[in-house]
Amino acid sequence: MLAALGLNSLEDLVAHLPPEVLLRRPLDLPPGKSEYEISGWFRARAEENASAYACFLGAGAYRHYRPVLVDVIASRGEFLTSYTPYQAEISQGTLTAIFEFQTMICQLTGMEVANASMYDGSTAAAEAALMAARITRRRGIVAARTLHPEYREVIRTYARFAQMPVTESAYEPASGNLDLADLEARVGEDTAAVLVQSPNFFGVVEDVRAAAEIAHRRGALLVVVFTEAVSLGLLAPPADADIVAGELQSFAIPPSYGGPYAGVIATREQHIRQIPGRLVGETRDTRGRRAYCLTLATREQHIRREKATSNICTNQALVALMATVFMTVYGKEGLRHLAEQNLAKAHYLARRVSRRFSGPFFNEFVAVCPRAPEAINQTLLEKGVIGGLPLGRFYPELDGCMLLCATEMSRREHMDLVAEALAS
Amino acid sequence: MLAALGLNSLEDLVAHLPPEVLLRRPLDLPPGKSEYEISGWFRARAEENASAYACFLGAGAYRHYRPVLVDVIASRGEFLTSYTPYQAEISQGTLTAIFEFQTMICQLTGMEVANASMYDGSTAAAEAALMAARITRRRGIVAARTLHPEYREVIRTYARFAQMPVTESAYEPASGNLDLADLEARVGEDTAAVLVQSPNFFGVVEDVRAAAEIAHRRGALLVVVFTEAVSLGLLAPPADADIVAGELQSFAIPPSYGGPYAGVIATREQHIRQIPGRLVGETRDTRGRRAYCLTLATREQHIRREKATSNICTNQALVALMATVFMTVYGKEGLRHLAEQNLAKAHYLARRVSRRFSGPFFNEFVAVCPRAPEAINQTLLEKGVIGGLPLGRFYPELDGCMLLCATEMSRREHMDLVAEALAS
Amino acid sequence: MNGKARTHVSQNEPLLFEISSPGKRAWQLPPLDVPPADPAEVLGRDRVRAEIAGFPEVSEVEALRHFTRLASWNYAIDLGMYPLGSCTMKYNPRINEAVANLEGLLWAHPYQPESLAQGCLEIMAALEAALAEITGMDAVTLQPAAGAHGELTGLFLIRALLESRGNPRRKVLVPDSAHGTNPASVTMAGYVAENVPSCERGMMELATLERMVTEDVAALMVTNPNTLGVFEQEITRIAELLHERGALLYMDGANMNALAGIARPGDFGVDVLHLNLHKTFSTPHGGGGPGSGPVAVKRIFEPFLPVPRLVRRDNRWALDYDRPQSIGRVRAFYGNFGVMVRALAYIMAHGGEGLRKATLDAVLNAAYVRKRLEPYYEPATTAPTLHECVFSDARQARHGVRTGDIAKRLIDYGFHPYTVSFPLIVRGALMIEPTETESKLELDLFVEAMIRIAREAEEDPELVRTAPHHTRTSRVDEAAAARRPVVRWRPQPGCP
Amino acid sequence: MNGKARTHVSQNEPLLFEISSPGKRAWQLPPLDVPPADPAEVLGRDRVRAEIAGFPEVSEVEALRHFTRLASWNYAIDLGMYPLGSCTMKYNPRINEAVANLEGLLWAHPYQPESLAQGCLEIMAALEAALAEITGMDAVTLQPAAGAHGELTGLFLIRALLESRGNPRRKVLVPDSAHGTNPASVTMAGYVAENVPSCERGMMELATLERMVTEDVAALMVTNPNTLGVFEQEITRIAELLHERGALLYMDGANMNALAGIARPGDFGVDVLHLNLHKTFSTPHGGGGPGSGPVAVKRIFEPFLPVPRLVRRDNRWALDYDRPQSIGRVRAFYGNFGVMVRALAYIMAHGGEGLRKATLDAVLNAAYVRKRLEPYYEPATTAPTLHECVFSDARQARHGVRTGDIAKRLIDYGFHPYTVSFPLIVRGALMIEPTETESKLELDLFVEAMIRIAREAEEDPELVRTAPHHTRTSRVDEAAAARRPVVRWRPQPGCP
Ligand SMILES: Cc1ncc(COP(=O)(O)O)c(C=O)c1O
Ligand SMILES: Cc1ncc(COP(=O)(O)O)c(C=O)c1O
Repeated sequence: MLAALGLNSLEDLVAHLPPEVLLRRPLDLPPGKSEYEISGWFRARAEENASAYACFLGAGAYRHYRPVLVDVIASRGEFLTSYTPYQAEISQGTLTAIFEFQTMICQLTGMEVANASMYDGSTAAAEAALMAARITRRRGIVAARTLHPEYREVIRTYARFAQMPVTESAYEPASGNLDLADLEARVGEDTAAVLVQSPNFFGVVEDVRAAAEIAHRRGALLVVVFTEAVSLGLLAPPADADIVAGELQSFAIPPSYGGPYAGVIATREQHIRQIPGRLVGETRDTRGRRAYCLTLATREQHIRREKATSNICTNQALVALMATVFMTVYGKEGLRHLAEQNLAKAHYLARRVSRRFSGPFFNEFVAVCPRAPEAINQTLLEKGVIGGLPLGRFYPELDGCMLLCATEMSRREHMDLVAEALAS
Repeated sequence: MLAALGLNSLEDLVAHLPPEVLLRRPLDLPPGKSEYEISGWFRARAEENASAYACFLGAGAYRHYRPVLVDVIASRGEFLTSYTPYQAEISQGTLTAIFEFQTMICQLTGMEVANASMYDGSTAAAEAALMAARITRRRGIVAARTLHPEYREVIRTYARFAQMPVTESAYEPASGNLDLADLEARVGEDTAAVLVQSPNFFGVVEDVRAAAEIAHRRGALLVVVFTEAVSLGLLAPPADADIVAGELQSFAIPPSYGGPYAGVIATREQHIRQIPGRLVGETRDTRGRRAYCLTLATREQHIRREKATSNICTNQALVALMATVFMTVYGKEGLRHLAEQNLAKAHYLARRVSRRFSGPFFNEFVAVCPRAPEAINQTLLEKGVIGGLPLGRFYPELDGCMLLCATEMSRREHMDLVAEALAS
Repeated sequence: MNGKARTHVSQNEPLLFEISSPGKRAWQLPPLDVPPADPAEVLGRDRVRAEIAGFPEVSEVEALRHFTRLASWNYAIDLGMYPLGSCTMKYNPRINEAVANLEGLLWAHPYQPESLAQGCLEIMAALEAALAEITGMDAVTLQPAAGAHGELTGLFLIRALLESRGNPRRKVLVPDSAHGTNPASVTMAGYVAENVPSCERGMMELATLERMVTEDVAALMVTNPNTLGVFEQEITRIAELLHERGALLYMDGANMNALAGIARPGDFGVDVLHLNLHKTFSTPHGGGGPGSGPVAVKRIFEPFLPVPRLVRRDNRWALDYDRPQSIGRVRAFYGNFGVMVRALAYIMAHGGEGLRKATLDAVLNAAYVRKRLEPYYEPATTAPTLHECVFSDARQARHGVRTGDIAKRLIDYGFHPYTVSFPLIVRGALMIEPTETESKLELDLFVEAMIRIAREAEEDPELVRTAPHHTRTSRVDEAAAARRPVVRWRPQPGCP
Repeated sequence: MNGKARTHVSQNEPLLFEISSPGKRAWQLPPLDVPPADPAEVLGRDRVRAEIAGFPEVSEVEALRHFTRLASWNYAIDLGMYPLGSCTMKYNPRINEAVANLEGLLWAHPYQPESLAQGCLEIMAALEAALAEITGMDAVTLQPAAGAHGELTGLFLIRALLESRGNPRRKVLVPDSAHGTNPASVTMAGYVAENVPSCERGMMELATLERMVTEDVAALMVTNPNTLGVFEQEITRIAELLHERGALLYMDGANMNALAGIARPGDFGVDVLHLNLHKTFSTPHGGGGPGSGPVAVKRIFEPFLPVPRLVRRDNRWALDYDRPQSIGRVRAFYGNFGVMVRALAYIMAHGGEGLRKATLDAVLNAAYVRKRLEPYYEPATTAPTLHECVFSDARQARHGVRTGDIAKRLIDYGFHPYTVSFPLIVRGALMIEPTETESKLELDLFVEAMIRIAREAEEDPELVRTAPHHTRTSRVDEAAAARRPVVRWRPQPGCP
């Protein structure tokens, strides 16, 4: 090939670069390694991590059983190694799966349209706030303090640069629910969005309707956030929301030290042109057969550039596919049974410990610790159990508390160990 | 569907069976389990096995690195979940891969035709002996004592029922090679086949040409058996053999507690109609395009029934595909380098211990133990190393010896541990 | 075309050898941590080979693409119904693959100490027990690698038992409807196969056997339900007859998918039977294997079973090699362990109830297909059938369309064909086994395709005779392949 | 047709909702080992939902087949060349997948104790270090989830730094050839995007910038090599100019595949850049993601990087949240960890030498394609290009054939199209990026297909305008989709 180009060496190909930019030494990296060595190195790293521990951490990343079909399908080269489905005629597989994903998200959330995915729940929440601002042409954001603390941090970052003021509304100290009176007081004429999470960070199920009424009374939109998607199998959908922004990690997406996950934004039909991210729509081919394609691209950066609804381009397609397969495997009945098992496990554990909040909860709750949460966790670690998340870091007022999560994977004997550690 | 059949219940479907054959109770098996439970149960079993041990066992099952492409390809549903490629028009994938397999086996062994696979090396060896009997119209089998002891047992079983007498020829006590004089003495006018393994069970490379001369002088065929396919990357191919029967486990087929592996039989063109098992051949489709199909079916049981060359039907296609991918990944250069690494590792280890035999060896050799081999292995186990195979079980005269194998996966520090244990 | 399939662009791909070129590579090796050994020096120059002429050299992406493209030319259970009669092409659950690929199982060496192989042995023990319960037999060997290998092992056992009684006898009776492996195995076991004719409805008749079971007869090899899908109604009396005359009843268990949970061969007089884990127990066929063909026997055969036997000693599993009457080994090591893992996972997923339900669903699906196709195709029997249904091409043959043509045309309709021309007792047989894992939706598409083809056979027989029309490879010339067999690639003169 | 592709039978498949029927199931759950909780009781009746109307109910085999059939409708890198310009569709090594799926990594919870997450942290640290070395920058954050997210983070950092200096300024300059995410990110970061025109050969000119870089300008966002594949020859002087005037140089590193091992942005004056691990570092695109968009910066930006920062304390890795000047988080947790694992595996496999070689091969492949296609297609620039080559459809447009038509026709020839109509500065752009992992064989097939299409455009333009002809779905009506958007399935009136 060099010959065909009339060149003598590969170096000639970059000879036209300004001499001062050329790197005159080899990169300072270890020499290339074989598969065997690479696999050995990563195995060693994997072994440095916790493994074979029972784990009661939730807080935005949940341990649910991953049906084997998920990886069987998501590892197929045709899904794994294809690009964004710009060329519909050879991407109908991906497009059809996304269309099904969008539909199932609507069915689950009670919304009318859902996009093809966002980076994760936190950025979905932040983009939902920006979207609300575009729709309402207002700037204020009121975020519940019971919204995941890291989500609130992301919202704050996005809002700071978008010059949107953020306030946080309090929770009822007894129930762990949103303090509706406080919320009411914070929503004003410039409030674009009220962001509420349900089940909230404490696991407590919120009164979405009441929050919606408060928001709507002042012309603001209600954004309902979820981090534990399995709860949608059992809980009434947030149908009173204007926008739903969620994290689908619970749907067979591995915890993977925090990512890749898949966020999603769903909303009402009327807001479709303000939704960020990709959308797949139904259409026909030239022979009149049903087909799918990316649609409403005029919202997006590659057409609208600086006026786009968002800068998002690459999203989390393959991870959303995992969620799609998960929803397919569990289906209507299975998802409910799964949610009920989560409910049962968490309530079994909760009955054995001292709960901090009285509000109804799904599979997470806050426990009051008789000793420092860190000390309790240390005791548990020695028994092969990773305990709950000490809350002092995020809520100074909950310094002696931990957030515990039980899922269908939590075994009774481990829950009994946790209960024991929390009793002493 | 029951309605369409005019039935009331599923039971009606079997109501015509003689009443005395019907099982009137549920099967006494544990109730059906979920994926999660099944995976838990097998994980527990897997953990009861050795894991994370270094291992110096060979003896017909070798630990070689398995390139990741092997499972990526062999787990594709189109290969995994298809049947024998009877219907060529929708099986060209499998057929083409088998054609390539047959070709590569020929290239490796120096033979002219190879079949699509046998159950394993041991049954390939036994069937090769039967094949030789058909070709020569003789009955006697002479098997080298240095042929894998379990292979010899299989040959004995097959031969017993085929009424074929088996004798075993000795090895030279010093070199571990075939005792050619003894072989010469055993080959007679009714000898159909001489079976020799190279590298033999002691790891020693045999003089195939000399064995061939002895066999041929009396009108018998020479069957060369191999258990360590990686040796073919470096050793002169057994081109003087009439039939080569081998085990391909070394080619990225997991040890998997003894199976599934893949045997193969290769031979000269002239014997093609006596070869057992499936063969893929090249042909054309009606539009003149190259295509592949199963061929020479008239050798096989489904056409020839009691007169078939063998009863084999299902073979080891998917496992042979793994070997095909392995051969593709390593290719001409890689297989040689791999074999050279095996050679280097085994010779490194051998130089540090007392070898029982002086013959040239590839990646296995017999070590003389200063203490009982079992005791040495116990010491090694405590250091996380599975030592060699004590040979007393198969060769009483080698009671104080063990068979050690080193491959590219053997690490120097573990070999040093073995050397140390064998020194004390 | 139709509702089940369309055509789509499909990648071509030359043979590996044709895309090969020197220096391309898909491999890497770690650096040696020991000094290299000079092959010529340590082995002797003449023991070292020259380069492997013609062996491929491709890059990693080329290797992956090569096989991915090849894969896309295949049909598979994962793509749709695969109604090959006698093959029980059911869905292969992926949990089976997942557990079979656990490292502790995958990397277990057959000679690792028993104390460090208890997990493997426990799996084998659990499977032996489950198969004994399902079949109603007393003992099971897992060593045979496939169905035919099981047959051979079973016949070895029969011969060994009879030899121990003083006379191995000479013949084994095999019904004319039997699978080709049966007579072939008979020969390999040193017996002479004798054909038992079936009655018109496809069953064996006691009267015939009364005549045929002489002192020379070692055993009858029956497939039950037989290859027409018909349960041998006289099976218990046949077993009695054999036993009275000192002969044994061997059952080819390939069709256990019609019986599991419903009837147990051990209960109706069978002495020895083999199972196909790759049929009844859902392990994948892999384009032709691996399988596993366990043999289940009555107690009298136990001493003869292949070594080693799995035994419980001191509260753990051990392998017993000390079995003086054993027929010896039929295979190195312990059988296709990885396949056993999958089969056990399948049994665990189903439990007793689930197995029975699967059997009934398999029978239901076959009955439904039979019922819907009877108006269009000639049924091979009037007897009730179980897990499969067989037709003949008699009606279509009138238009010059044979079973093989109908099969090829099914491909255009997006299906894998049924089994063609088997069993031999049916002229132009179409042998259809849907299995329990097909949905009514898929069955209906299949039935509709079959009906349309029946119509095409009348209206446009040439269309059917020249099928398939929608595949990347049109009808393949099998006769030409056999005439001048080319079974390996060779460089073309003038090409690299 | 031609050498690269034929047509083959391809399974149809309805939507999940259309094959759904009550009672079918692909799920199982273990029995509860605790008492059940009554939802209505513990949650309150009105917090419990009714059934999820329309949600699918299918069997396990239906689920698997559904997605397997769908998969077979896709093109992918695993099937062939995917020359999407700007997307760097290179081979995705499978060792990366294997290590990313190790259980100890896959199941690591983001909040598990740091002492039990040292493996994850070590991986992140190793990747940060490698990326800093490759880019010549001082510090790296791995938090951004994709390229555009990286841009946003980078612009946040610039704004935070400038704010800390007292004036965030107002504008960010963006060349007219830039990717759409650049101006979109500028807006989201609270800046105004201003267009920088390219010169005729596709580069930025110092003179233009001299004029445009005012006191209002916070930064210039450059893509280098730019989207024409051309290296910005004046980049060091541009950087100096910006720095002199108190502005910063942001580089979109999407095209690092042209530079890795050859030139380092940090060495030619870049202050902030993002990388796309899913381009340069071979992590799979997955049909649109996940990606990972690390941001590498010069030392002055370190205090502003997102929290947490990875730090070494007491000889182990820890996460530092105490960074008062930090812009805060741009994402929950630490980023797309699984993607990082893959990218690090890629870097380890290549080493420094290997990365440089890959870059040169990528440039070679693009140069080869450019050279061979120049006689048939109008090159977009006379300047030398690096890892991609851009043409315009000017010659074909004369026959009424546009870049989008040529793209569709490529599908018939067995290829994925190039990037269509980008960059915007080229009318009717064909943007081709072969990457280093394509073999000459595949490149030649591509070139030949392009040449044949050029001929077809002259001789039979209608053929090209109505392509593709060999796909299961013919040309799709995108306008209709946008006109009346149907973005979810709904039950058809009268259907189940
Ligand atoms: C009835 C019957 N018997 C025996 C066999 C042989 O089994 P295998 O192919 O596993 O050797 C088959 C397989 O096709 C069969 O259908
Ligand atoms: C030049 C350029 N910049 C930015 C991006 C955006 O990257 P991502 O899709 O990862 O957000 C792309 C991706 O297509 C690109 O090509």
